[in-house]
Amino acid sequence: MAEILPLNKAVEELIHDGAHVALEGFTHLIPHAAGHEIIRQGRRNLTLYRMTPDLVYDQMIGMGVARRLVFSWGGNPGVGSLHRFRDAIENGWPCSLDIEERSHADLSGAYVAGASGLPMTLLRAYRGSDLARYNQQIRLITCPFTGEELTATPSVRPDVTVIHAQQADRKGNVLIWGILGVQKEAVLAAKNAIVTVEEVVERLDPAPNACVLPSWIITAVCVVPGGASPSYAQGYYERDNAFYKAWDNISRSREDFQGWMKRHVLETDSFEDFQKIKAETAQEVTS
Amino acid sequence: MAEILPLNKAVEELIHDGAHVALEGFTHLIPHAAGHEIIRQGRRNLTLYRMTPDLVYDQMIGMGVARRLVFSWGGNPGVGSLHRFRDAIENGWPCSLDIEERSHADLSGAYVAGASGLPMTLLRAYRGSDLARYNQQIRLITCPFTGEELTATPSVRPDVTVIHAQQADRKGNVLIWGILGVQKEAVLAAKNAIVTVEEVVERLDPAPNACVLPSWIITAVCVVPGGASPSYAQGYYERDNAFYKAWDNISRSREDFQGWMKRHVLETDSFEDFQKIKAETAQEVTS
Amino acid sequence: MTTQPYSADEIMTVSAARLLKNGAVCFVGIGLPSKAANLARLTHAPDVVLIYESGPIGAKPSVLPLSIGDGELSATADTTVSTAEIFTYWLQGGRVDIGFLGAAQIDRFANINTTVIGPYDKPKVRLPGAGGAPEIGASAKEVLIILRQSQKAFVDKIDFTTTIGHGEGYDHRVRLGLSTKGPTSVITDLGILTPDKDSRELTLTSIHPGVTLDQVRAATGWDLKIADRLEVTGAPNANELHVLRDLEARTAAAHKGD
Amino acid sequence: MTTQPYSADEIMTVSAARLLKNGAVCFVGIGLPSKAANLARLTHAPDVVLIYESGPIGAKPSVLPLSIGDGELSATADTTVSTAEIFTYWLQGGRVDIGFLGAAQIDRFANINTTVIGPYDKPKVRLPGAGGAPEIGASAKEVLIILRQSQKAFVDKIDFTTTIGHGEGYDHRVRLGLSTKGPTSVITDLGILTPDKDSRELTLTSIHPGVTLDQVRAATGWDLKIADRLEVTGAPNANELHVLRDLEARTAAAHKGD
Repeated sequence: MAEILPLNKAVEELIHDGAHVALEGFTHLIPHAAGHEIIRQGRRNLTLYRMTPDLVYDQMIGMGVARRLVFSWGGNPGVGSLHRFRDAIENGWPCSLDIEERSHADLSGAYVAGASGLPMTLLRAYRGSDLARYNQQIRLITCPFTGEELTATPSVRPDVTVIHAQQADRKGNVLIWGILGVQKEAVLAAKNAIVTVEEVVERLDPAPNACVLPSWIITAVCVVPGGASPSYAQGYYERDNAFYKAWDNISRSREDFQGWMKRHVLETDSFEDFQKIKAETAQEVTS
Repeated sequence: MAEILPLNKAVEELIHDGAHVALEGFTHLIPHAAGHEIIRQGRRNLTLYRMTPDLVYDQMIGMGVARRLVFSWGGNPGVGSLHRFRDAIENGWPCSLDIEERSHADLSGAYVAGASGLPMTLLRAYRGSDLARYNQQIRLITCPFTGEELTATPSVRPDVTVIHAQQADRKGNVLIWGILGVQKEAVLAAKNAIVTVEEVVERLDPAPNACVLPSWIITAVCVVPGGASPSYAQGYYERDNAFYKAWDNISRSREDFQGWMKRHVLETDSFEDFQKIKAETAQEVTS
Repeated sequence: MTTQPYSADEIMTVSAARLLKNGAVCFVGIGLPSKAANLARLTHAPDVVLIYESGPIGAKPSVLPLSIGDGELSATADTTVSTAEIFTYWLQGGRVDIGFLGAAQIDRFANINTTVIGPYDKPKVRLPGAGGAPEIGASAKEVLIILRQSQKAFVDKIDFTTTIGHGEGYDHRVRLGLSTKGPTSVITDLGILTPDKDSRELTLTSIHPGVTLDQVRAATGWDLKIADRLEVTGAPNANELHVLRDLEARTAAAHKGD
Repeated sequence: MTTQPYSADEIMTVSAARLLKNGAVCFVGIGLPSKAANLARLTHAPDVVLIYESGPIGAKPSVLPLSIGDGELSATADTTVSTAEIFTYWLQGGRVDIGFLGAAQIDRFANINTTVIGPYDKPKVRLPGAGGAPEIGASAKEVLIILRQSQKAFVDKIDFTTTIGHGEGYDHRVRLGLSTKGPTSVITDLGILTPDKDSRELTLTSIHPGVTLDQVRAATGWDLKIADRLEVTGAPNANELHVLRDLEARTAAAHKGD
């Protein structure tokens, strides 16, 4: 059964230095608040998994949280490069970052395999792609029935998966709707799961086949309204596209990035506090 | 794009002697009307797939439609044996029936693999079970990452899958809710799909992540109100438990069975017609 | 306090229900397992999570389902997923605490036959087959089996191992690569059998009140081991019987005329 | 009838849109592919089916998405499935007619690099990576590629093959075990390139009105083959331009202040 906990407590108890951690959310419902809390608590040497490392991983990588990154597409969606991600890979700043690079088909399948208790994913992938030359974990196996060669890759089974969702009830059952990404699979693939939610409601009212994550597969539920911002939460708030664009400038130089992170994350106590400061500095930028 | 066709036309055009055909529906939404139409049209030598062959397959097998059956549980749910299924396997009546027997985990996975364009399913299964001795298609493969032995079985890719659903719109998009079974996977695994529906509505009103089968993966949509009876259609009608019980008597002897099939299926033109006759004979039974 | 009279089936169901801990995630077979699991949910284990292979997770039926996919299961569930997902993410993914099975035939090591009586290729009686059982038996952390005890069901040698229990006994499960416990109790209308801690052979460890050892032996197709400290099963209490009978009455009323 | 003035980007988008047949099932990349695909949907191909890798199937956005997972896509879709399902049942399952991709770098055989400039282990520029492209390129029945033509993008040798086009040409796809067609057109702001029927080398087969061959050659990092019968792309018609500009205006208005 999920415990309803403050986010800082959940991160403190469940995410340890050196852990394998996935923060998932495909454009929608990205767990930014949780990423900030991991940075605030100074975690180090994490192996991070994420199909689409974007701003939240740029921030975590730039702050030296990650030792290794498993991913399939790293960019600022609709804007361009992730400067901190690039700086880490191109220049090893602030520390060297190992990467394990896969495709969306593979990595989403790897979460499915992890959720299914399997050690490997089986798919048709990478035919003719150089990715298979640089990732030694991409193997071929032969179908015993047809003789076809198929791709096998290791499944993903994080120590902790962190996602953001729209609603939980008081027992910690979670409801997600709209773009689901691989969140359910990432939760089921992990040993522990932290779910930040927009709100706790008296009663979930799911459609018959809705995406419900039962309380008993979740370790901690944390109420963090707006906790996906600057990404969006369908039914709650829109994507803050302006911030995605602004991030391109904020993150371009190491100094600007560090200054911003200090003021907005390290010197704030919570995501609520961060949002206040962000609103203030957004005024400065536009004025 | 699906064509909206009368059921007899769809069966005539799409299901041929010798074809591999799956009629799916897990207790809920079993395509009985389609099964009757296949019997009426005198199809022979079909390879039939179904996780849970029940009354509709008992009828098809007893009428000599099937040459081979791939299945995982064959019974009259909550009642007992399928007498025609047993007579075919135990005594080869009315013709010999080859069986390929699998477990639910395997066969549902085999539909998933079929839907995914893969030739094989990968799972943990059959450990210590004699099923693996009698089904030569159950193989072991070794995970290249962990050395674990996993089970590999062939995927299922029928020529035609037939299912029943609650609603279609005029374009042939289909909406299903409640117990979904493996219907979506069975449709996606097949070359062609026939979907019988309770009704055509002006506009489907699906929840955000509802089970919708787009028109363009379906070959024919046939409007057959009540077409899942004696199984049920959530939101439309209940399971006819009395008929499941009655079937035990009807099907016990070859003669009674043949008489019933003649009167109810062979000598009726349509499922509507069948339902009228069935209502009449139900009166006879209870009076 | 006097105990109310009760039937052999009732004490079987009540005894099985008592073995389900509150909060346990239980993969439920239809029939006797489903009845016992719902009795547990309606008595001491309100937070037991019932998963049915047709797709419902967290089903809370007010009447007993007649089939494994009754609408009542889906309508009362936390959510309903595809049957394939039940077997991949939930069972194979290691999320199930208790697999709750019935059986046609069982042997001394709690191996189950639901496939054939007689040779596989020329069966005397063709049974329904495996369904979900082989993987429930392998992947659920623990298995409970409920069935009525008789010479026909409790046989010296099963004709076909559909679902492995403890195989040939001792560490056979481990040798097969299984890390789950397998069957931990077999609950019948006469008593409760549990595997010996070394040999894993089923041993009568609890006998229902008023049942004699001779009765149990006569209903067992092998020389049944009896525990040194044989317990007598606690009789169903008034509340258990009340809730069970209510449930059965509601079920009968709902299916009246069927 | 006089043609309206239009930009190079506009004729690129219109030319790409025209290649999508009504009813085609199209796996859409974000940015230029998404714009062209939606223009097709709003003009000659109202029944084109747009699938985005984030999960929406049959999306009908009224404004262009800025990200691959905008809420507008899900809100207007026939349904939204998990990202994993998009890649298994829909792409790998062979349900996609057209994979519609962009590219950072492309070579003469339409192989695409979106991974690195420079050596993989010591990149000069680290690009975003593969995303869904390698499997879109392999599993979609056919691939369209849209990108602006320049020496920087159209290179003699790509540093990294993220997504195979025609490999080393000729039957290389077949030798790799691929049964799909691969890239059938590359649409740029200068013209349309299609693979030679034997060598599969990209050949300029259509040039946009007013563009010179020298311009095209100057924007290509290899000695570009020109078709014997070079066509001139039909100019965007008034309706195409109207619909495209409307779409862009609606999009700008929706994201005003971003």
